[in-house]
Amino acid sequence: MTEGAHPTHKVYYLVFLALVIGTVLTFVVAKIDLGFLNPIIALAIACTKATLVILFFMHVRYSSKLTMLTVAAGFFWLMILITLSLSDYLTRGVIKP
Amino acid sequence: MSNSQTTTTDHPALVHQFDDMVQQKEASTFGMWVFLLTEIMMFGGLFAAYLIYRLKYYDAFVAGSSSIDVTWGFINTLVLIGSSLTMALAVSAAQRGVRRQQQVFLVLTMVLGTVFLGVKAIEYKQKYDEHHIPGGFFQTFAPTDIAHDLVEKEGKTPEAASQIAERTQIFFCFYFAMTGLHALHMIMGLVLMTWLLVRAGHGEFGPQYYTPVELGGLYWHFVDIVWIYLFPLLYLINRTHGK
Amino acid sequence: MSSTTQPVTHVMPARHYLNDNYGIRSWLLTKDHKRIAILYLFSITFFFFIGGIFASLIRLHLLTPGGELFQADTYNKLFTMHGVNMIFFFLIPSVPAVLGNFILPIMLGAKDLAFPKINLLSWYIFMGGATFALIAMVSGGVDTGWTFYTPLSSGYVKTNVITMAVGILFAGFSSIFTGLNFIVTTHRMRAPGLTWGRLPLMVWANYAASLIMILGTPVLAITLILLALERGFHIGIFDPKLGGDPVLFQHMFWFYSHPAVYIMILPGMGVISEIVTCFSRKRVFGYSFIAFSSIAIAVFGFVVWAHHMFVAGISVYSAMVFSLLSYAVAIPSAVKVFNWTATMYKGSVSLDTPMLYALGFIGLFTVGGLTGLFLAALGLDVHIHDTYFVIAHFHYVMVGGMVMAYLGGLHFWWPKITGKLYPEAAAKLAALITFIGFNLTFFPQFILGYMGMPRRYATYAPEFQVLNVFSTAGASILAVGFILPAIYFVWSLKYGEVAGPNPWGATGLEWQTSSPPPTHNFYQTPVVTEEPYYYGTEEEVRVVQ
Amino acid sequence: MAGQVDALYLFLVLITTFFSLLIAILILYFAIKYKRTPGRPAEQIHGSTLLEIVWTVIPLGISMVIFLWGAFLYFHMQRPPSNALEIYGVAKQWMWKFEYPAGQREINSLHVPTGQPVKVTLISQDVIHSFFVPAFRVKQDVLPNRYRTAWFTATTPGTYHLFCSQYCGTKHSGMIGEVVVMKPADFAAWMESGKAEGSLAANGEKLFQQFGCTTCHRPDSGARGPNLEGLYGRPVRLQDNRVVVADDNYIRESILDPNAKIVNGFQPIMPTFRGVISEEGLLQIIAYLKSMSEQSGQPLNNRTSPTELRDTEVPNVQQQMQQDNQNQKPPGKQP
Repeated sequence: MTEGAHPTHKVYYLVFLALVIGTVLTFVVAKIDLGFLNPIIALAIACTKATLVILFFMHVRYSSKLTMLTVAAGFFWLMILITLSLSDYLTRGVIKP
Repeated sequence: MSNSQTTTTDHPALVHQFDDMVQQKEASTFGMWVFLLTEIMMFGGLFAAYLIYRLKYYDAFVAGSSSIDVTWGFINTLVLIGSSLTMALAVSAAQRGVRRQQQVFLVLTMVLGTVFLGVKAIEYKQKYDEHHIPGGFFQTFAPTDIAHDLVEKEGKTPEAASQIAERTQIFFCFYFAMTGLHALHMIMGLVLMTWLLVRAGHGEFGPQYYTPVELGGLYWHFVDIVWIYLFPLLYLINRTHGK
Repeated sequence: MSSTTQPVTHVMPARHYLNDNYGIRSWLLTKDHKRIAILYLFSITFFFFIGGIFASLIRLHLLTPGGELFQADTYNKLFTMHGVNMIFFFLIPSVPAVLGNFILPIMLGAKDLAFPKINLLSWYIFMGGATFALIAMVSGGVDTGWTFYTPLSSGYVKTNVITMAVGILFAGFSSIFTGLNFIVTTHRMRAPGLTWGRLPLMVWANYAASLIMILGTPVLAITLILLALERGFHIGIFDPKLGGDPVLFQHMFWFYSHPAVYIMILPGMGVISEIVTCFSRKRVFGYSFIAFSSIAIAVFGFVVWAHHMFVAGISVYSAMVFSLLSYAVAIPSAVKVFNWTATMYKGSVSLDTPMLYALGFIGLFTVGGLTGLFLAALGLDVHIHDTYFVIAHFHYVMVGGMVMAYLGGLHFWWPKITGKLYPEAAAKLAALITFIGFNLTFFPQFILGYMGMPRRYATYAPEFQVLNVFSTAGASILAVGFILPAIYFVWSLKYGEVAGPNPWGATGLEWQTSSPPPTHNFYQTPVVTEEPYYYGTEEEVRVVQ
Repeated sequence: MAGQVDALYLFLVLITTFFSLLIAILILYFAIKYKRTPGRPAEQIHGSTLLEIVWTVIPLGISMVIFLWGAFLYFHMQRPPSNALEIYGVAKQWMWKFEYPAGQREINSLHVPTGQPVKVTLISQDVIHSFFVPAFRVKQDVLPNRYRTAWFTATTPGTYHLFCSQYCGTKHSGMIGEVVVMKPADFAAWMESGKAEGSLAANGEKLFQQFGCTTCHRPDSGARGPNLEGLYGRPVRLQDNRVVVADDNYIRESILDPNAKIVNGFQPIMPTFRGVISEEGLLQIIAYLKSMSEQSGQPLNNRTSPTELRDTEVPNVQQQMQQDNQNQKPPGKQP
């Protein structure tokens, strides 16, 4: 299939608005002490923003499965790198030598 | 699809190895995505290392992060989001073949990108003045102000403050490595934009052929996404107290 | 050779990619994947022999326990440069950038790779990296070991680590671009009728290797950049004195460098699949299992890296996870070996030179792969880690496996690349010499390793000498085996018999075009209607008579 | 240990031999049996799912056996027995220094008795090294920022190789030494003859005084730092309610990076001693803290032999306790 379909300008402006709101929200939430939730919320907002950009600005919403697979592969491999590295760091010293 | 109304085998931009414009566009777009995949992994290596040290030296990361002026980062985030919007509109204009709009939106994107880099330069200058550049090459890393703030504003003991401040060196390593690599991508993006602007001026892009603008857009949005993550990771680790 | 016994005299085609135009510009500015492959061939052959000279000097030095030939630091530079040379400038580009570059678009029925300019650019980037590496080598060398472990590399040695790191960084980007090109070409430029299930296994293998190139290499790039920053500016990221963790470097380094061994071996496996089917005159046994095992190796290859770090101070749990996952990558390799063997069953086997290399590959790769199980077994790895056992293991996989496959592939496609046949008797002799020399060189090293001889030792305990002498003797035989092909390949360019389009009677699109192929590979786009390796009845009539 | 590792090795050698020969023989057999002959075409076979399953499952089964076996050994190797004789090793470019609790020091040689587990606690002063004694099948990378331990039990008297197996720079191949294994009686005699000017703990105590540690780390209730008596090897509750065990690495970190783990109920007021105390000094202080734990009736180390070790330690510890008492001063300002 062709990766030609693009969203309308209205969608672009809406996405832009959502991104601005997300940025402000991140900023505001960071000032409120929510304990361990702070970084989680910040990252959740960042992920949402990134998803919006990927889906609409980068047209993945209108693209082939192959493109979606490529994007998914990127995040999958990133997770491999992070989780398996952390599997060492987080379990160090758990078994006492 | 929009570009299948006319025959696509005799367009001047068709290169020999492809059968038609559709195949050419699909291959180029997919190629760009594969390239962005490598970019994810390149930044990913930094993100993984960042995460490991952040868990290890959380206090220092908070202190280092809090010493950065968040206003600049906030402004820059908005600037970059704005540039993403203008880029998306430029792609749309190219797709419709409206030359004037292409040029306007590309120039707007470049202006916003330059503003971003300008703000970045101001921030780097601040870091230089504050002796927050890690390593001993430009100047000696001396986070005395961070230690001072920790004592004054956070009520830390002088000993704890100096030890935390000393460790902010690792945080600033990541600050400069990540924002530096990102800024490098921005500069490459601006070069790309200039090239697109010239070609747009020649009226090369239209409904049947706008792949370069589309690819430039993909690249630019990717750089934007990296910043969307960098902003909370570097500027907002824990802002619940302090300045 | 069955086909050459036929009373058919071939003539070279009037126009092909080699005589399409002449002059240095037509080569240095070419966008033809075949010519770029030739450029790569010259470059990596140069590096292979440079690396080979280093290897010979290493073996000569180790003839005596006292190591009288070189000073310790010279020896350290030799093994470092041997490693860097062979891995980054020979093994990684070998099959993909030379054979893959040449044959992959033709196998797909495409006129060229998807991005010919990027293909050419990748060669220039490679040469840029090679220049940096050569500068580092001639201006004093590098003595960190090819693994560049911190903090030794970042703060202690006084050699040109940064220059070498930049060289490797460049070589890395060159392989990223090659991988990108292969992936896009495979997805988007297949000939009509060439479905995924009809792709030659060489394509599958190169596709899998390309996945690793694009996903792993960027992490190496960022690691080397951080290493260079650490060394240049002392930023503290890997420096324990400033709170950094030197083991993190190992994690990041092996995240690429372990999958990188699959970049090296997977394309070789693809070559073997082509050769074994062709010289058995048989469709491959278990096509989909071989194809998917390539992808499985590429994916699992990414989750096993810390098996290089079992004694490096990683956590016990993490070591167990990585050990378990390491076995996951062993299974697809085993599946491949069994399938190749089964392919020969009830075949019509002809032991031409490429087949000799392929059989050598299967045998040596089996030994190399199985000894990998030793190293993945936690308790055992503690003893043999960083000993000559490791050296023997990876040379069995890399030289016994990959170099054999590369040479096999080079012999197999030499008629296609040049249009000429090499002298069969000399080639068989070279294959035999290589096999014998290889085993004599590296088998003793397994024993040395278990006896406890550590790697990277300029001098060693006297009781290790006998086996080292064997190894050095073997190396001299091996050198002959590698020099011979260089001689008769050059000879064949002028005096070799004209090969004709399909000297082996093989299937596959590359054998349907002339040898050498025309610049755009095919005069008309081929249409594929059969599964790969269709050595069916008509074929037998035509070839076997 | 060596025997168990060898058993796994042998098992793997058998597996390797079996499969290598299987493949080699099949290849040769097929090459000869199905040699290309005119008139006999190849028989086209697609494959066999059953066979594929067989040669996936069998290697998987075998490799799981190897994994479990290897993991079992590794787990065992990572846990030194509690009655081990403790020796400290400092690696640097390009030599090994070993120190015994009683104060004996050696360079590039390590004397150990037969029949008793020996635990070597290792640290590097510069780059990563690796402690490798092939005869005992033991290897451990020596890191510059964390203690790592290796342990083994020697059985036969003799002299064995000690290698550095992690490439560490120019004279890597010169960073070798010997492990001298002696009968327990000979070892005891050797220990007696090689006694240095003071035990590790005694030297550690001197440092403890010299750096003024006693100013804060005192047993009385008003102390600004946690009482270190009986601390070693015990769980410690931290400010954030985590509980960690006060082992070698904890103590090392608390000296070099005191702010990293604050003990519950105390203020982070300790300055860092990074770059002030040498690696050997740190080991001595750790030995001193350990001796205080043993003294205070919480033996973590049920050491049985050789008894000489205890004899040399006990007077020092008593002496140090007396000094401790003398040094009692009014508590400092409470933060």
